Amino acid sequence: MFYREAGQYKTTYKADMAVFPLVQDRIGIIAILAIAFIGVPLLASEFIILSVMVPFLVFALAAIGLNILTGYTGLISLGTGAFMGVGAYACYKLTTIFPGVNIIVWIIVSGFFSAAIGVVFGLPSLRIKGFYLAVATLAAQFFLQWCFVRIPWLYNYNASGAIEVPERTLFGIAITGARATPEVRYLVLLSIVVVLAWLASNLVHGRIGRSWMAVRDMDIAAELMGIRLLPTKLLAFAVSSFYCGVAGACMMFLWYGGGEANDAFNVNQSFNVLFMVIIGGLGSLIGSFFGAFFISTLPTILKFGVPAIGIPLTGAFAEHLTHVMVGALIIFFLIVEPHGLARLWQIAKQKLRVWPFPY
Amino acid sequence: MTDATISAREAKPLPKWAVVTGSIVAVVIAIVLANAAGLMPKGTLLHGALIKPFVDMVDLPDLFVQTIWEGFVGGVLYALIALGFVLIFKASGVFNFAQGIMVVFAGLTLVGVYEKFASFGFTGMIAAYLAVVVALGVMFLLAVAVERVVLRPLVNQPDIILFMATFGLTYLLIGLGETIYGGSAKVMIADQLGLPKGAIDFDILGGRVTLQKLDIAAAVIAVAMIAVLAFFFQYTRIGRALRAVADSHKAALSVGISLNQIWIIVWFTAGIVALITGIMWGARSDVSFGLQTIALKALPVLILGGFTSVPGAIVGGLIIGIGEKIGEFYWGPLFGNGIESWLAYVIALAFLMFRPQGLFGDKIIERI
Amino acid sequence: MRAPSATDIAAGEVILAVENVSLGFGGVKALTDVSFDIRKGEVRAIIGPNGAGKTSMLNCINGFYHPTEGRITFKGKTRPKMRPHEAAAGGIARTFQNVALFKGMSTLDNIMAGRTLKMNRSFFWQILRHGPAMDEEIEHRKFVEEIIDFLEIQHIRKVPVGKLPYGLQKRVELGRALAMQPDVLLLDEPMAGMNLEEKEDMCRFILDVSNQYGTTIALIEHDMGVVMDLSDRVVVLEYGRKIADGTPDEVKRDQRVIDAYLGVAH
Amino acid sequence: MKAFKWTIAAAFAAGIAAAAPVPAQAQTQDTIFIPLLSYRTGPFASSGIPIADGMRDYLEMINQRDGGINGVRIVIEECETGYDTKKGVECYDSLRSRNPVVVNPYSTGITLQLIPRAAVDRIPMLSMAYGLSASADGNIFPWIFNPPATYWDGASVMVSYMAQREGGFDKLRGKTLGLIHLDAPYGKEPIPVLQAMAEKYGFTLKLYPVAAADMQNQSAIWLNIRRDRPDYLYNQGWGAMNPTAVREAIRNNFPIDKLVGVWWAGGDDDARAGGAQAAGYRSLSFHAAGTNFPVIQDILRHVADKNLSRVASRERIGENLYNRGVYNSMLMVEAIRHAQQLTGKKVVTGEDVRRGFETMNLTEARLKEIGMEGFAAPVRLNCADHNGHNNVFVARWDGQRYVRDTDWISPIRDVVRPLIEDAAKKYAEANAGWPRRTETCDQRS
Repeated sequence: MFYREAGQYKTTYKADMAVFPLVQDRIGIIAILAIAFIGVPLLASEFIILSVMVPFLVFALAAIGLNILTGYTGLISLGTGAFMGVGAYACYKLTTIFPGVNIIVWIIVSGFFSAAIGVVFGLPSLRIKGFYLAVATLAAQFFLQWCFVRIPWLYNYNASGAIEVPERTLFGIAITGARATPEVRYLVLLSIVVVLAWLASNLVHGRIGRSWMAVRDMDIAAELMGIRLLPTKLLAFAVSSFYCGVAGACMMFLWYGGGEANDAFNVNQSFNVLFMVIIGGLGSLIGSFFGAFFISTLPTILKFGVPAIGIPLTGAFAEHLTHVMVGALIIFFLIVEPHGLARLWQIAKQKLRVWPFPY
Repeated sequence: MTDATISAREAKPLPKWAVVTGSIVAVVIAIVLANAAGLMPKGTLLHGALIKPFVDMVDLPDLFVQTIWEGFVGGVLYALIALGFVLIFKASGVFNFAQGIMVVFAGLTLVGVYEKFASFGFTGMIAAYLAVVVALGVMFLLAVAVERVVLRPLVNQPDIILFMATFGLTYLLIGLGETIYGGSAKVMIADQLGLPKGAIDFDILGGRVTLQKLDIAAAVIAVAMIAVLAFFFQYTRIGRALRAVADSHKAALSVGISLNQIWIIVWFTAGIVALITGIMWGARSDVSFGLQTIALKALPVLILGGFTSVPGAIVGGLIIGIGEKIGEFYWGPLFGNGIESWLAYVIALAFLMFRPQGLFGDKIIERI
Repeated sequence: MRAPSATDIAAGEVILAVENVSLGFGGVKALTDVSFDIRKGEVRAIIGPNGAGKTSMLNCINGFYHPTEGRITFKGKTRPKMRPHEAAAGGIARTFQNVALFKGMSTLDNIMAGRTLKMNRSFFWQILRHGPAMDEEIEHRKFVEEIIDFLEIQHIRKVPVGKLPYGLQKRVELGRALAMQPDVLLLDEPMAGMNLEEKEDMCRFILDVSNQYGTTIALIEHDMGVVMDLSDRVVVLEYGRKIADGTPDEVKRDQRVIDAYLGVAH
Repeated sequence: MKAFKWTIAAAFAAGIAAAAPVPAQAQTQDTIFIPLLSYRTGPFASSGIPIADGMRDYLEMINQRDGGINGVRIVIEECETGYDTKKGVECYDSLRSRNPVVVNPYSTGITLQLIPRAAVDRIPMLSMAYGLSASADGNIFPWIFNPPATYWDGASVMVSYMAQREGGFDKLRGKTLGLIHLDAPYGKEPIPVLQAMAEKYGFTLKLYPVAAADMQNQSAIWLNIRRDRPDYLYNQGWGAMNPTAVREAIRNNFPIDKLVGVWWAGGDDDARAGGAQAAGYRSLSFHAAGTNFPVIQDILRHVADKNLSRVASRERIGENLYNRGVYNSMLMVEAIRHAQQLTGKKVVTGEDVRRGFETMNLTEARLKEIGMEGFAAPVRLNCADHNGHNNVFVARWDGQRYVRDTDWISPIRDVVRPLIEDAAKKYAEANAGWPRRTETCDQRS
């Protein structure tokens, strides 16, 4: 009834090419941004911000990165965790070597280091495809993780071997370190994610995005279309790793606040991000957000939310049950809609358009 | 065949193996010459990388033999896990992420059931083997459940979706396994199963080579298992059906093969393989949820051997097993040891650059 | 633009020349010593029974295969190891026997993908999707809309092509090739699997392309009626060898062609 | 299709409802909240379960036997971390608003994460003989306590023990000590101390790192050990790495009595995996195993008999790691008692407990009072020293249980303490803006 495109005529190609062509969609996105920027910091508890929203945003960013590679370009990677790690370590080195430069600059710049490493490990993708490529990227995962432990220069020769996040400020307000309040960290992270998501959306809707998808759908035809495979794939690796690297830096600096980084970026993280991308919807940016919510946030909500609404479930059994429920939900959603939560979202919107009539 | 299906992109003037062998020979000669010319004094990195390992192999032949043996045993066990992957991938196109947790689940079931028997005072070998039977039954039920609940509704979906579904299965099995058996590590009932203990020592080559009886048993059982499976899939009706399914689901369906039945059989076979893996690795350390990471080691074996090749899994397993042990033992010290975690992947990656479909994998045909 | 007449073509310049091309895969010879040329503006048909090497020929022309012997000269240049994307950059576009569309993308995006080579705004503008990048996008969108109008596929503009019926997919694929504004358009069985009505539409489009844009077309087709109606000249392959070359009428009368098609025992 | 939509809608609604803020429970007058971050799931559960049981049961026993600490009931709540840093930090954040008086992260990863936050949130953190060694420096880490010994103390004790076995430090020259360790920050912790001591006493140090992914696949590493034939092996391992190391030692004919684990490599399951041949395996420890102590008897009587314990079977009470959990809880309870004494309040806060830790003085007499005579050594902390660098002994696995094998061995303080202070200083420097200690120092009452 309210979600209709009727009467909204697009008179220019520019209007037709907008990412959100419908007025209702634009209102929706503005509302979501308003809630995210104003509502959440004002209303949500510190626990919700730190344990739900911040991880959600970090993983959403990583999932966008992997989605560019896997969803848009069709290259499966299991090195995401390590690429995130490269970002975290790069950011750590940069901010300790040049403490004067604002940390947000370094968080973004560290993405470029990750991108460079990503390109190197993306080179085999010209010859290797599918699951073979996925397993080949595991070489990157394990090798880089080994480097994180074995190259003490990366963690400044700390006795603990961990990344230690120093306090850094923006306009005099601490945004990293223990004294940075959850709200501030959240807002910084949210800004980064919104900007990067917007840029990613621009990329995938333009020529570059079409080249990626062309390579994904039919690489031979793409080549005959004048799309050069290796540069296109490597660009996807670079952009993807850039996003993952920034996500990794954000994870260490805005969420964890330091710690055993080599462990945080292990192979399970790689699998998790891949699963976020798949369950969220391959080749859908909004799906990356859904996937991050499902894989990263849902277990937290189940674990702390179920006891909070009065069901006395605690300790190990709750953890087991959470595992079973998440596992069952994954299978359930795949059966309901193998194309991911993003497709469900589309279907829901489609239904809403014709509501209250069935067709 | 129409002209459209002719596949290879272009003909090669010189066979690749000749180029590879030639360059290896050239490099070896260059190294030997350089060493003779005194270009690589002891203690330098080059000496450590290019000369010392080979000197060590010759100087301490017993350790070299021992290394190869350890690599062989490890390789056979990797091959066994890889076999579980290959069977499922061949028959249903599923890259089974859950194989690792199936190993843990099968092992825990075995020990858990035996402990239950023991609490009624029923112990010994009969109880142990009865527990094996029960564990097999559980794996069979699991296979049926997977087929009914996961595979059947997801038939004809892209590979990556099925892969994702096995991740859901992993979560489920972790939760289920910990609920039923608890999170504690359990000691594998190796004695009760009659697995041998102790070692056989050979004093040869100016040193001692120790072969653990357990390892020998593991190798024998794994080889027997592989032989039985190979026979089963080569010569029985079900085996033929499986190969037909592997070639084409549609074609197999059209000649009256029941996909559902085949899937149950391969998942059950993978369950058997998982149980044996669980027993063997469990006897080497213990049965705990940490064991699932072992399954990751089967992945380089898979890409080396090819996802669809049973011989590939075996040869790949041996190459990875022996390669990583030799690499770790002789070249590990250069890097401060502990390179095993990624060496297998790098070996596999190097092979892949020459054969993108793995050593024995089906040739990737680019059609247009 | 005026359609070039048959006499024009006979005298026209050669845009693409195939000289003594052979192609082998291991022991199998797909093409043996084939020579023919394509002249600017003509519709050139390549026909032959199944397995005659027609698609292999097209694959050689646009660089997907490299001939083991012989050479292909395009616009006066001979490149022995031309890559497909180089062929595309040189102005060769094609469609495929089994539709090779980008199935996950919409009709619009598929055809827009054909414009990739013509778009050259940098990564920087692309990521902002404003200013020059947007102008470029709009400019090419206009061009693509013309093709969409031309092919009468306005209604499926935003439908993912994987969901379209076969006939429409073939049309979209033609649109994608046209979007490249090629000098030479290779069509691999553009009418395979179509019903009569769809075939008639497709014939109309091919003729219009030839007439309106003056594009040179090389065409593989099994439907003899179509071939004879559309093409200016025909080359006939059998078992990887050329057995005839000439105008449709000449070819139709050639005894070897008749034998090949009727399967006379040798 | 409609049904699907509703399912989704319902799921989201449930999600949002569940995400509603956890209501901060009203702090009733007479309780103290002690959260236990434990891990009964995940790949390290086999070590985590006995520890969690021991920690819980001691606190439960205090509640049951004494009605709490000086009459103040302890509210115990476990939060499952799965030994996963992300989950652990989540636990901390969910519990923080409920005013816990002390936090046990029970994972070095989680500890490292929480160290900077302890001072800000004003919650003292007890990382008992794990975590960051440098946090033993109370001047820099006023809120972190890691008694009774650091990994660096442990490593120095290992060297002392080696000297004891060999008949003096001078006999160490020319000997080889191997360190088999988890290839992670935790495992690498002893390396600087061992290196310093190797130089000082003239023995050779060989490193054998085991990657986390290869914890149960150590045969290549053990080939190296066979080749190098170190005289002693020190095992800084965790989880499944330990039983595998014990088995591999047996398989490779390495003398099992020369394989010594750090205290975290002292689980009963770790040694049991090796069967009868594992008898003689050694592990450092700072408390006794077994049930032969009044405190454990009290737990059996007041907790196990009333079916309040979560242990899988009664026999597991008294296992080495179970008793470690008991010891851990005892430290917390004693710190709270000290805080009560110091402030005169019954219901103390985190800030009070921090002071309680700093004035902690567990004498032999006090240990006897709480039923721990012979169970553990006295612990004395002060404002500068948050660790105590207490004595440690070597326990031997006799095939059934761990028994004490040596006298208390004191860490080599003059090697360890400067390293600690140096590391602490570096930590503060690296973390620009690290708060200077403003907390006042209490005199021991």
